[in-house]
Amino acid sequence: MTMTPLHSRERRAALSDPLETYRRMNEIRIFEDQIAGLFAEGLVHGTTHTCQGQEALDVALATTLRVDDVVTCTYRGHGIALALGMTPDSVLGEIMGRVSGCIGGVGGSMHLSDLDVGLLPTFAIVGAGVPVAAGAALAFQTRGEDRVAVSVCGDGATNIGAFHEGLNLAAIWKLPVVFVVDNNVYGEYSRIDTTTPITDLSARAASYAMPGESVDGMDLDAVSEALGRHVARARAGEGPSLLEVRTYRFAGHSRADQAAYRPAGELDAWKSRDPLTLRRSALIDAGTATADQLDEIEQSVRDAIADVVERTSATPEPDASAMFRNVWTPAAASPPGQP
Amino acid sequence: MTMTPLHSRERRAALSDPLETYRRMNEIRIFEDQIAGLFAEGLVHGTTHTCQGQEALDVALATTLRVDDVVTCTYRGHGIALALGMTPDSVLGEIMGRVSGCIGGVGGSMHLSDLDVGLLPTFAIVGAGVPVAAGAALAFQTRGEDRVAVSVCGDGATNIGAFHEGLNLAAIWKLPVVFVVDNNVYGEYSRIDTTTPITDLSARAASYAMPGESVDGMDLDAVSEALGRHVARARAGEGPSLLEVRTYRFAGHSRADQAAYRPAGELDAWKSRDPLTLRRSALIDAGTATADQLDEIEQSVRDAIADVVERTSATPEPDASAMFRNVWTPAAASPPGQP
Amino acid sequence: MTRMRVRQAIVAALADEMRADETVMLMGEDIAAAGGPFKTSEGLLDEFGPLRVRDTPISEMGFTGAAVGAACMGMRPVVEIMFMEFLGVALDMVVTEAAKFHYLSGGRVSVPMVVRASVGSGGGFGMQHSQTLENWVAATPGLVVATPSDAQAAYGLTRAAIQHDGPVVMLEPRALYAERGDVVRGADGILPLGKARVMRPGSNVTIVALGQTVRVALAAAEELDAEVIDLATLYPWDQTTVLGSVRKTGRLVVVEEAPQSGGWGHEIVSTVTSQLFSALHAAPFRITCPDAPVPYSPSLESRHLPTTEYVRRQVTDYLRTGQVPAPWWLEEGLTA
Amino acid sequence: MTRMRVRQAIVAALADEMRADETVMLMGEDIAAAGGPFKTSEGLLDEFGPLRVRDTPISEMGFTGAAVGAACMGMRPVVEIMFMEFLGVALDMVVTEAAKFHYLSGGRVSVPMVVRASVGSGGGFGMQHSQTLENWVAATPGLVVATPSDAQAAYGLTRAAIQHDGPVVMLEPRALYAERGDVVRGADGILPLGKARVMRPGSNVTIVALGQTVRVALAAAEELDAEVIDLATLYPWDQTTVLGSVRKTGRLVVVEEAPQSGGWGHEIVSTVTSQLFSALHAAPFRITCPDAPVPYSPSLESRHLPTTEYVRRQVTDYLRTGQVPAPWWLEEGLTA
Ligand SMILES: Cc1ncc(C[n+]2csc(CCOP(=O)(O)OP(=O)(O)O)c2C)c(N)n1
Ligand SMILES: Cc1ncc(C[n+]2csc(CCOP(=O)(O)OP(=O)(O)O)c2C)c(N)n1
Ligand SMILES: [Mg+2]
Ligand SMILES: [Mg+2]
Repeated sequence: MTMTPLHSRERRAALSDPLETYRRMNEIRIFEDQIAGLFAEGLVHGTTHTCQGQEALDVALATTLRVDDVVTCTYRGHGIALALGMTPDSVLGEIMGRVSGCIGGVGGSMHLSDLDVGLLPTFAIVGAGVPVAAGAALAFQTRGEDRVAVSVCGDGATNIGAFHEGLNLAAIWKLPVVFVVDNNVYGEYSRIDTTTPITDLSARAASYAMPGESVDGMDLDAVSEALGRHVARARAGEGPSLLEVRTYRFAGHSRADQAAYRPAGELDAWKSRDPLTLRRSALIDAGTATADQLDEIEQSVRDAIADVVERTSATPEPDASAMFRNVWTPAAASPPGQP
Repeated sequence: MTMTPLHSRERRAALSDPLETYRRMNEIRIFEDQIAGLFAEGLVHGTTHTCQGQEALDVALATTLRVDDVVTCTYRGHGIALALGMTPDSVLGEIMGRVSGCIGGVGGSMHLSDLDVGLLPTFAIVGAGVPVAAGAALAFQTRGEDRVAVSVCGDGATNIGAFHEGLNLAAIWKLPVVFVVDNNVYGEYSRIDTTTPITDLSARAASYAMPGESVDGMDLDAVSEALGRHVARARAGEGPSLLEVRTYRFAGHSRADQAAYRPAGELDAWKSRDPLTLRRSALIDAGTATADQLDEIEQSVRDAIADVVERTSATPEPDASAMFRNVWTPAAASPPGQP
Repeated sequence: MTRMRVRQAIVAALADEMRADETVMLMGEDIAAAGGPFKTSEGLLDEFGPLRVRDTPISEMGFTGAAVGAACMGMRPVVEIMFMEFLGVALDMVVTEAAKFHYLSGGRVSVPMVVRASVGSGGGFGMQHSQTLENWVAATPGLVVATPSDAQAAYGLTRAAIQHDGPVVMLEPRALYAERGDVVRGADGILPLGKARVMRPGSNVTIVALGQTVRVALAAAEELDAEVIDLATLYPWDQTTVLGSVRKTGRLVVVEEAPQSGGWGHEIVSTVTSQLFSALHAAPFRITCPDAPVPYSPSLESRHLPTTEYVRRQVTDYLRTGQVPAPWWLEEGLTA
Repeated sequence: MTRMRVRQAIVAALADEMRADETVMLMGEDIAAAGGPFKTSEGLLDEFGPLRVRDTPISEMGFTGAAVGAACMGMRPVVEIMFMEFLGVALDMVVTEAAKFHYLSGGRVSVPMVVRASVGSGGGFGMQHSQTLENWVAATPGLVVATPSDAQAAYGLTRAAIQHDGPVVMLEPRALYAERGDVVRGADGILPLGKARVMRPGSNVTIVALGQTVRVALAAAEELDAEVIDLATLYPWDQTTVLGSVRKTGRLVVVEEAPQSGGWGHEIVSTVTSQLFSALHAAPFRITCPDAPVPYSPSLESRHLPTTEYVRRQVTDYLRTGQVPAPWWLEEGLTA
């Protein structure tokens, strides 16, 4: 069994090895399956949103971006967090509300972050990350840095005002930001075609005179290639662009959702293009790895995640003082008095 | 001197006579010039936004829509209010805060309305009228009525989220609403090209799979023709559309603005296509009226507006009880007590 | 009288109003085909059809605005804001448009719309999905704000809200949706807006609560001679009932799901003090959440909201000493 | 010490901070080329250039969100919301994002941004452009809310706000922009956030005011032995100073630009009562606006905000009778 490196930056750097990208995709999948199980069993309270089926985008972000670039994403962010480098311990710790969580357990599933690998706190409000990413890019541009910001939002988020305002602002200022729409076909329980009158979401780029492109989101190489071009463009000062990544949400929207509303056969059709399977075939076809090697990777990930679950379950929740930490109060203000 | 008919519906009906459309365009222009003067002299407090240069759209709305259709527009709404039929007395009364105002003087320049001629309270918040118009159309659709709603917003408003959300919602539900963008080239002191990365604002229709069209806003016939098509489409149940009407704001943004930021020559270039002049020529060319007749109309409007100003100046402000009228309070609630 | 969950009482109220008045319609994210994220509109699409029960895109500004427009044109739309926080992208439509339209149309336009929003902590939804945020809609002349505390109130206030000719915001404690209670349906079950409910008579102290804190207050009051009042409508709140009670008891405690700073209970304490100063036997005070975001970790989240144990202890101390007790975090030396 | 208008003091504060710290940048509608709709950024584009002084499209959600992102990445953005009401389309970014980021990043992310918004009545802008709306940003742990009442406060609080490591909302009374005052510039002119200002000592009654009502309270206090306190920072407000003063005077009046229902003054009255009950000689109370939107007509608008005459009468009655006087509208038999 391979030990998971301890630090997020090391875990990020490890992805330069193509086998590690396969390991990471499996790590996300297995992690998410485990999470779903823990919630289903009632071992974790609250809600969670898993991202099975969207692993290619998660890992492509990690391999394409520099570690000093910045990402805003959504509550469906475990995969991106793990891909960018956050350790399964810090992610699971947060999801389970333990002191080992990335913010000590006060946030939960929707609030992951690690500035060391460029992940801003994940956004629980649909669309909010879009202008915030533009703002990060604004900081880079104003200071003359060649860093890039990437906003990842869902298909459903393209209908909210913040999306529109964020893109327009970025376009006017030619900000170094790439707007990625992870089109996983659903927003909560609504199929995208019931809430959005166009099928090609990248077409909305035209409203802001920026390039728009849609790409197969199940194929890691395809996503990486397209994302790479858009990021390079942004880094070169050529302005923002919009990339629709076509994935599919294999699970329900959140904890309790069985996704009974899916048309018959839809899930199976998409599962036939499971990003992990496609990646596996590609690695074998290219002679990068043998089936046995990949099986072994999968097994080692499975074992490692089982360890993480065990370790985290044995980790305590924070004590009451954690509730009061990290609230800004001006120094001169009198201490909050009696009621 | 012709007397202005007393009721807004009669004033609306009068527009079936082409000469009355010319009279109305002049009425708006002269009214707005007077308003600008009253504010400049300090005779009216607060702020105001006049619409000289945009009269063709105002009157086209009135001649195209049925009186049971509905319009949402902006604080720059005096022209639309007068065109739709509101009397100069009720508009000026409101602007001057007098009891003769359409809502008795508690609203002011930004808050005109007359449900008899389909004008919902004009909107002081940029973009807010867009989803509200969609909602009016939603009521018509739900009840199976063949009425149409028209939202009129400015060029600058196309960058706010409410615009985007309103259009998307209307598209999804195929609502009987026409979204009109009065592109008068400026939003406050900002030229549209400094805030918006595209030049053809109707192109944004494509994001919502609805027809988009841009039309010369200085030519009453052109605006009427285009608007007529879009309204007919909506009325026939074929869904929403976006019409950009290209006008020019002859005055500054509001009371105090001298519009010094305009590029040299721009105003003159647009004034050479003054909608009133174009209309005048068209009527003479078509043999509908002689220059003398039109001069006489202009003079009679001038006299009438002078009378309105005199009358309104002699009209009292409301007394304190007006402040407390028309605030909803549930019947069962205890009367607001002591402080 | 039927036993039902709070969320079923809401469905029942919506259905009864929709049957009685065909201008009533519903809009919101996943409220139609899926019956609502919290199942508060289950079955309504089937009964009333897709014109009156509409799933919306994710665009709170858009559909809340559409509700304003539809209401102006004679409909009675009920919109669902899945979590109160989402009104942060659409507050304009409620406070600046809907609440003012009657006034700014000289009484010609009415906006009989209801905004239903789930609020509060207890579900492990984290700090951006667990606030009550009454303050966002406070200080808005023309806007009614109500909060049910049980199934009857959910039924009765929802119906009253729909019938009201102005805009109403219904803040629904998410943690109560699954709670069961007995519900009188029909006209007799309607609770007028602006009326508080005396949940338990008492003579020693008046405890004012709202929404989720009503059950906490009731449980805490068990061994005390406390009068527990469910405010039910927060704006405008029932001064007659509250002042009457405090006139009798001479003591006031507000139990509140809101931070110590900025919470609505200040208004109750302040109004009662200004009006009944000489009738008070002791300082009125508030039992609140601390000035910190709602934390996720279950053991912390459950302490954020005042617990029954804590309320009982605070009120007991207050009655015993006549003094305002310090909140638990100061006792434990914790501050932000 | 320089004599300048409030709006010039704001320009001076922005300029001094921008000179001292190159991460300070400005965004807003027409704040760059035009120098600001209220001339509160005049000349700054020329001095600091278009990268640091940016005109934005009309998209409050977009640019306030951009400020959050830029602040997370180490800038100190100051955004201008032309009228406070416009935050109704972007409140999410302030309350739900900016104010919580420090907490939800475990202290790793700071959001040192300032949201400046003009507020209040007096300009004839009508009911959708004349509110103060402090309640929108109240009850938000992690968010500081301050309001200047004169040129010195405008200078000093703006600088302190920019230097603060968390988000600050500055509510600037529009009616004061043209007022002149003496301003100490530089480090000595900075007013720490969270500190109230005793504007006038007195021993009979404590009058707490904020923003536009400070000058009203000062004028009204002229023939009274009243201590007038400018709260300056509303969240968190300076309990030490206010409690200290009431401990001395035994009486409290809050003069407030907010409706009777839902206004911030309830918090002052309530907190003082809970903590100083036995030190009070009379009921504390508030002098407020009525529960009605701000009307346009000049004669009405000027009565909506408490006038000097009215405040003087109310306080005088209070001191004479020891009773809370009724507000003018009840005296005149007017209610909503
Ligand atoms: C402003 C806002 N409205 C509604 C929600 C509730 N909500 C959470 S996730 C979600 C669906 C989002 O769909 P999409 O953007 O496609 O992202 P996905 O969940 O598929 O990743 C909704 C409506 C929210 N969090 N924020
Ligand atoms: C949400 C919001 N932001 C800003 C403003 C301030 N404002 C009033 S008019 C205006 C310019 C609008 O430009 P445009 O949409 O082109 O309309 P026009 O004034 O040219 O008719 C602005 C920014 C506002 N009223 N509402
Ligand atoms: Mg989706
Ligand atoms: Mg314009």
